[in-house]
Amino acid sequence: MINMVELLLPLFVGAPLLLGGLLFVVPRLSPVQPMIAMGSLLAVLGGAVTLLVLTSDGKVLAHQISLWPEGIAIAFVADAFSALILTAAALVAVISFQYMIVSGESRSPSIPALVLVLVGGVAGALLTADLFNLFVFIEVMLLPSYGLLIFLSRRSDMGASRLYVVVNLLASTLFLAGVGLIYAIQGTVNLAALAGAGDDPATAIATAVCLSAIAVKASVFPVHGWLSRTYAAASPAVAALFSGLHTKVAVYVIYRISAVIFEGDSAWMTAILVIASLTLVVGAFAALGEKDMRAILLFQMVSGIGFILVGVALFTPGAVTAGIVYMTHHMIVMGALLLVASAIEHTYGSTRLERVAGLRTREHLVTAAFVIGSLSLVGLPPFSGFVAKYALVLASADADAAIVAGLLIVVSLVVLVAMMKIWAEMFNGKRHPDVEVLAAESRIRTRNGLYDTEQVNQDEVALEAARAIEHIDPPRGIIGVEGDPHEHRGTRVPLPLIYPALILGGISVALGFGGEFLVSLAEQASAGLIDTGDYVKAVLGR
Amino acid sequence: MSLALSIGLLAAAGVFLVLQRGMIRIILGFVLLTHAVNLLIIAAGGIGRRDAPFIGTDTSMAADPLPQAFVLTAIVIAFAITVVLATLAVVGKGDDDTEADSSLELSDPEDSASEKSGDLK
Amino acid sequence: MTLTAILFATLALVGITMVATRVIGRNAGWLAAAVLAGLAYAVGLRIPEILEDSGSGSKTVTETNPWIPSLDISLGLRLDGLSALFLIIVLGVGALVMAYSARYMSERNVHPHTGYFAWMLLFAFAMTGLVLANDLVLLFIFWELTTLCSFFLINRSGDKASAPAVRTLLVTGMGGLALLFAVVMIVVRTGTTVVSEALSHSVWSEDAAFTAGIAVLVALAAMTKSAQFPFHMWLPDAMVAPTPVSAYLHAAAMVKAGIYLMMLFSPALGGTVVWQSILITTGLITALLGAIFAMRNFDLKEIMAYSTVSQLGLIVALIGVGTPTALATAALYTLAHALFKSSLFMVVGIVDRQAGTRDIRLLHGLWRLMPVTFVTTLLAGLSMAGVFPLLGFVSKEYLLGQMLTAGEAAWVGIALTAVAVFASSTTFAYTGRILFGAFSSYRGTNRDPDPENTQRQRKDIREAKPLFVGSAFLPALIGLILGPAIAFLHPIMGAAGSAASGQAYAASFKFFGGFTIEFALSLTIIGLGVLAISQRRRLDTFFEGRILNFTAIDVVEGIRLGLLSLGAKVGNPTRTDSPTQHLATPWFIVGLVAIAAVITIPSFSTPALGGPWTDWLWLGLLVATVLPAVITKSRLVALILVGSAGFVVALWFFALGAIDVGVTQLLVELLTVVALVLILRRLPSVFHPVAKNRQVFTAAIAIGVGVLATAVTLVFTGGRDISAVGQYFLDEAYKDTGGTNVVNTILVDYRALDTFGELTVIAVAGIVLIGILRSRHMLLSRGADDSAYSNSSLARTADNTLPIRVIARWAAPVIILLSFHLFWRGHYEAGGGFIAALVGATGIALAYLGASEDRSAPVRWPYRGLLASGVIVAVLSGVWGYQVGSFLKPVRFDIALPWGGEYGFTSAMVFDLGVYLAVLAIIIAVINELGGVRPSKNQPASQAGPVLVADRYAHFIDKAEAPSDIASESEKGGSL
Amino acid sequence: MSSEMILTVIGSALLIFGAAIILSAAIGVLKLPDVFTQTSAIGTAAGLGVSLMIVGVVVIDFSVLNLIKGIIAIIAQLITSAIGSFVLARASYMTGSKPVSTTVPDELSDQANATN
Amino acid sequence: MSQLRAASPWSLPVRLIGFLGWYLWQFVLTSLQVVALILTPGRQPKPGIVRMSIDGLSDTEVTVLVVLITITPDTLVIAVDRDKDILFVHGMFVDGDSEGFRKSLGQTRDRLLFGVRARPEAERKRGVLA
Amino acid sequence: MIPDIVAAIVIGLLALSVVFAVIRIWKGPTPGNAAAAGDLIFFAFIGLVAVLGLMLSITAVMDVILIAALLGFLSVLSLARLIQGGKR
Ligand code: NA
Ligand code: NA
Repeated sequence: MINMVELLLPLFVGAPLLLGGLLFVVPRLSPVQPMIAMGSLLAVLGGAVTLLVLTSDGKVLAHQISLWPEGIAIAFVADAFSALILTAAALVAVISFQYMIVSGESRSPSIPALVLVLVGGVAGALLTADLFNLFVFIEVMLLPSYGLLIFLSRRSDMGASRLYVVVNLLASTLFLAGVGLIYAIQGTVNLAALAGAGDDPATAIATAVCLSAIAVKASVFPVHGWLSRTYAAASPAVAALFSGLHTKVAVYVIYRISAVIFEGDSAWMTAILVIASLTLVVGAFAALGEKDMRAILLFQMVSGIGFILVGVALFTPGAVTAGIVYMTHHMIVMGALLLVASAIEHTYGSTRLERVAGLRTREHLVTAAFVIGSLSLVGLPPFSGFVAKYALVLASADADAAIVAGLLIVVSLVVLVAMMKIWAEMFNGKRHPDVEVLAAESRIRTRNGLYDTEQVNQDEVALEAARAIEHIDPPRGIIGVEGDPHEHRGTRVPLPLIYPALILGGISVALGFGGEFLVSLAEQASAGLIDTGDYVKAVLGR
Repeated sequence: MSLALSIGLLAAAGVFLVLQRGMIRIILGFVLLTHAVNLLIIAAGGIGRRDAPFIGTDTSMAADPLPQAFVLTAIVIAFAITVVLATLAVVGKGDDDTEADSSLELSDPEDSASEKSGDLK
Repeated sequence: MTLTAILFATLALVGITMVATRVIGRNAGWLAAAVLAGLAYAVGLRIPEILEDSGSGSKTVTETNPWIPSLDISLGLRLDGLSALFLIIVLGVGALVMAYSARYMSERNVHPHTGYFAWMLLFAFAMTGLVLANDLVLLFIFWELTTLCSFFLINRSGDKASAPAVRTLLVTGMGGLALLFAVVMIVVRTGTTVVSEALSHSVWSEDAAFTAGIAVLVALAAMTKSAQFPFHMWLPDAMVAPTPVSAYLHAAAMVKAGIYLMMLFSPALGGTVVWQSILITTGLITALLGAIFAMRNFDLKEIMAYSTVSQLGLIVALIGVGTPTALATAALYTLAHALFKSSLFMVVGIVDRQAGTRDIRLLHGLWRLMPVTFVTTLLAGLSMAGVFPLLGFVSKEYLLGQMLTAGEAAWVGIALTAVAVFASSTTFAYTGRILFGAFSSYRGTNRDPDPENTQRQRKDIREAKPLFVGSAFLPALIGLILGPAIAFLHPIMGAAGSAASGQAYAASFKFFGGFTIEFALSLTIIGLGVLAISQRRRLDTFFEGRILNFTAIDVVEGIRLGLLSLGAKVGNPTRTDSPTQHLATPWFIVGLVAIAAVITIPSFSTPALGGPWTDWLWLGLLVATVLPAVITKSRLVALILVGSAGFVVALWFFALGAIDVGVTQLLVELLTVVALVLILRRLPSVFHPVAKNRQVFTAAIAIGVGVLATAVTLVFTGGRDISAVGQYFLDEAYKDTGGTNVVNTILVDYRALDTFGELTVIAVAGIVLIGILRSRHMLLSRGADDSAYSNSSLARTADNTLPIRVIARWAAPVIILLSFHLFWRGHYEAGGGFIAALVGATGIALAYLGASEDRSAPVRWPYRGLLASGVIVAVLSGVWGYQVGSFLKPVRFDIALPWGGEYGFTSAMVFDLGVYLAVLAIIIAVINELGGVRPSKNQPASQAGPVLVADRYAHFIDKAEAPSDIASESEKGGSL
Repeated sequence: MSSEMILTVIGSALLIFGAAIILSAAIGVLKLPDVFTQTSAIGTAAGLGVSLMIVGVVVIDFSVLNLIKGIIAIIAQLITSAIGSFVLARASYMTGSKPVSTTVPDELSDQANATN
Repeated sequence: MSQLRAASPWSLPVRLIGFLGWYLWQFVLTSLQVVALILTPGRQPKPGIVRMSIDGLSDTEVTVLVVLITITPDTLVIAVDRDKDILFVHGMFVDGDSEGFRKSLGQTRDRLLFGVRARPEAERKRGVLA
Repeated sequence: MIPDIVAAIVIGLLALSVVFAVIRIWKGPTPGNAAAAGDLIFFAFIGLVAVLGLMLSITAVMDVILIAALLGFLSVLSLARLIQGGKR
């Protein structure tokens, strides 16, 4: 069984890519397309869960691709860490794609195929034990991302799209240079063969170049600024997808490289700690200044990266465990929140704070999903965020970094303020009188694929809005909110659009109550990072 | 030494162009920067051995083939991305200028600074 | 009932009541009240278990259920005197409020959608959990749950509740995080999460600094919750919530959570200077402030709110005093307050409902119309004012006594007592304001001139129904009974005092302690109070808008807005889509790494400076091409020079023995130039200007990077012999693969996965390119001015492209043959799928450039399908590898050739075919798409259906170039 | 002198001669007044210069395969460079790169003037 | 266009080789002329642009002619007009003598046609490669 | 394979050619001048490949030259189109 699974590891890349390619053979508007894509994503998820089960006892699965000798071949490795992150990534991909099916985004040309290639690239990046191969798979992830970002963006201005490509290109180039330097010194780019090589100062510097490059991709302070600019231009569902995949793969790489090459060398880890702390502070504060729900969430993403990195920077078993728990939690919760934003934007045409109001009394499921996501993000019980944050704060304090622990807590309050800003302006308050007009315009734009700067025929909008108001939604209760003539009429977020976010929210709740499940998995993952012996043995056979 | 200087020159020129205005300069900058990195990778294999790595000839002075394989892959990937960048340079509202006013600033500083307490009401 | 059962019963009650509401509407409140009362009774039944037989001290009942053992978090519960007392308050007052709600709330306001009962009962659950928790983390969890419940209870009360709710959450949330920090530090230091173990740990006495730190944190947490100065503002702010919510929050739940926390931690923190000084100081300041604010207000509910602030201040000060008696008194005071304040709040609600207003300037003469309500108010009010013989009297007596004896120095006790007396007098006075304001004919000053804005007509005001007013009357009545029957409370108060003080203590409150100093002070208080009431008109005028004329709301709001604008400032530096800044910052990190290198690398190896003289030539050529390329303002010049630099780099590769790399570099450079030329014609001929100082700045960064790159190359490369891996390939490649071109064997055999990724990148880049151009408006070609020659022979496009077409026709077979040749032998000599495809693609480029017009130019191949098929073929060849054991492992066999002999076939060639297809396809895509021409497939537009990214821009694209392409543009492309 | 040496000497001479012609073309590019005369100068490099160097390589590194490749390469070089020159010259003329004033006659200009 | 001399198809290889030899000589000669022009200090070309007839040439022949004229460094085709059946050719050494230059171009054309046509004297149809 | 002095002379001549061509590219004045000079650089590049191949005994030198000779004009053709603003 184990051998069989090891042998099939490359198919985590191969299968999505093959099916992604085959999607070009299927007519685009055929319902088979999303079914194939969803099927493959579920298969990846199933495979990832299988890996998780097999590795949850600390076993490391490895396969020398094409059976070349150890150290010569590119090896694919699955340990508890990669399996856990792969599972979470696949989960976010499945849910985000489900949203895209419902919202109709999956019907745009090439989108299902690009999602599959993206997931294939993610799997490759998570499984490979070869630094150059990692570079290649990061590119395999990025190229479809460019497509997903641009195709589904409703911005006519290309600035953000250009920025996204350019920043990633710079980071990739720098990463490649770092890989070259490592090869220059060590004569290998096999990660396992590099275990402990960080003792050599030159190798450490070369590795630091790689990490600097990855830091850009992870949107770590001070190279965090691109993320909120570029993801804001993406369709919100794409932003949700990216948030679970891109920055998290980068963080995964930072964890892996720090653990294997540096083996937690204190000087370098201190540097990471400083950067992580700055990231979590700057991200949280910058979110306060934004006036758009998505922008606020995107800076929360940045802040979250800081939280995650604190785990590896402290490099105690508890801290690494906590970091991994936080990472998993963050993937799920950011996905949930961004999908909430997606549903709102899809329905009401905007996530700008001043343009949407009164969701609380009208959109109960949206409110529930947002509340769960927000509270989890802030780190309040009984959600996954609490388990994650508590573990992280505890580990920080335990690692004699009480200042960091305090910082984590203070920043949580800042995060709370930011989420309350969204709450107060979008969920509380009275609906705007012209909400139906805005929503109608949004629907027309979506239907016709219009860009933001394009005008919409106002007569058409008025007609659409009138239709929405006349469509009487039978009251589900007897409660009404004072002075809202349209309480039970007009636009509402369609239920299928909010279910994906609710599912992720539900998982956050489950991981809050069932925290032991996630924590024990993360402990196993952490053990594999703290002591890389098994990893090295699996890859190099010695 | 001259290889190192070449790498330095290409890197400097690349970085300079990347930091200027307009997509074309950025693209050309990345082209140069990629050259620098590719030469660096070749250099990483050691530049003392310069025979082409073909079996059948004497390989005692053959260059390390692995960096060459890396660079081949990297060149092609860079080309693919250059194509995408080139495309991005000619779509959109203006030309390839990267510093045109974005009409959709998510949050403008003046706005935020003058935020009044009324916004909670 | 086990503690766990009690806890989960309160949780279950949430669901049960939700369901019941659907059936019986607001009457579900009765059900909830009954259950809560029953649970309170069940708790009461277990009280004997916690009482020491001796009558002093307290035993603890514990229960433990595992939860997250990895983090040492358990569902540990405990019941001791303190928690039992609070639990009964929580459940008992909860029952009263639920019963009250069944009449106070309208049907529509308790509908399940509003979440009223759900949040109220969840609140009860949270408080139950909080007082039962024997696990520090669990304690924190329930603590935060109370915060959340209060937030949602306030927030659900309409639009005006939003800001207060948010402020409440921020203030109490901050306290919660302080508690979290405290919990974490305690867990780290004591190594346990069990409350009882942690609080009895020796660290408290051994590490004074630690204890002081925790004292600050816990005090902070408790003060925010219990609305202590300077965190008191949220409580009056939260008055927007419905009255039952206020009643519960003030009497039993939210604010009592803070009191409970302080008492819980007293065994560990009590007696320390920090703890005492914080609690006593803030407690008394709060008591004073609250009392004064209560004097200033005219809204009954707000008076009640400030009253709570004030009363809690006194309790906090008592806890600060910290003697067993003081703690027991605090417990007694808490009970008394719960009774009278719940009663008073409910009365306010009744008055509001029956008379139509809560403003004492509008209310008048209700005592006749609503006698029962008046009596209830009188009983509860006098208890609050500390008047004999009510329970409030006893607690006030003991409070004064404890204040008198507090502190080492006598003046401390006197000072504290003075403050307490003043606060109590004021309490007496505002009790008078309530009673006289609402029930007598007194109407206060500064009335609303609007005659419409007043209480209802006297004929419309009637006494509330018994079931309604009964809920309010009951606690007032209990306050009356428990005063004389104080001895009944001794066991539980003793147990509470023991638990809170950590030492055995037997309570012995006297109903009347004789003519002591305390009694004298009580008389003083009453005297002052009566005086104040008699001067109420003057006092009203005096307080109105003069004393402490600030609202703390502004402070919180100010802090919140300050944070928001700070946030804007933090975000501003990166708030731009311009890449320059985002691309400059990474180099500073690289610079830091370089500095680290200088520091950490002990000695740098001597750089290898050698190399043939020709190396210097390549450098010279690079300088000659690159420098002008950087400086020029012309796009075309820059492109040509960068292309030339690319050729020099190819020479470098040749010189370094990288033949395939050099060839690839050459071809890629050519194609890059072709691709960029296709876009340059849509752009201005010169670059956008850049400010001088920015040029200098970016040049400095660039030079820095250049120096670093040079240094890094010198220091890091050339320090070792050929790598083991590299040597392996040289030694084994032929044996392993049969190939002689080692680089190519790496690409298609050893590291085929890299190549696989590379071809995927190519294919997706093609898809992305096509997708962008199909969905976006491409800039128009600028077109050169050639109007002067419109009738000249020069303008005869078809004629002038004739030679290219003829050449292309001749060259095509040569190019195809060369392409196949390079493909076929790539495994052995220079070549391979990539180079072969590039050569093949030039044929296509030739066909494009030679076409007489754009419409006839395109190579009508389905390049999207070709791109995809490249990937498909590569994966399939990879899967084929499983036949011989692994993904991408080449399968080899000999094919007998018809003319004899055998051809050694390897599936690596199939893989290479995938590369070939993808590369060929992307070049066709580049030429066709960027060249502004597309293959036309007359697919009816109606098949396309609704799409997000429509090809609606077709008619904008290249009007000048392809006027007749409109029809073809509407095809949605995509499928093979 | 061995035949190999003789071939090397001949080949070397060809290489140097070819390179010299390319340099002469480069000088011409600097010296000549307009794009048409410059293109003509480059024609010497593209034709004679490169061809001589290719022949030089074939002579020094002789094999039948190299000879065939060399011939194909020269033919390809001549044809493609000629096509390139022609296309470039036409494009330049059309977009206002006037030939130098000493260009007498300029019948293209006459034609354009006549028809407009 | 002047009528070409008649020749037997069987003599084609001889004629072709003869033409190639002549052309190679012209190619080297004009190359050296241009080099000499460049390398003589102070000397400047005396260029000119003239039209020449390509009446009666097939598309392939036109292409070959364009390529051959352009390969010799002193001459350069700038425009092709199949309507009027003319080429515009730039010459480095026209020196104001447009008729002389046109004549030499005509010679090249005729030599080419004589070298490649099976029956040089026969009229040829226009090509179809438009 | 060839004497160093020969290689030095050839490379020197070709390198100087590149420098002159760059000067012309820089000076223009028209895009056509720059494109033509760019073409010359490519021919010098072919020459450099040839001599480098002989110096380093690169077996595949003729292949490189062949590919370069066959494909090099693509850039000029497209530059010509650029000069015409994309027209044919
Ligand atoms: Na050529
Ligand atoms: Na010529």
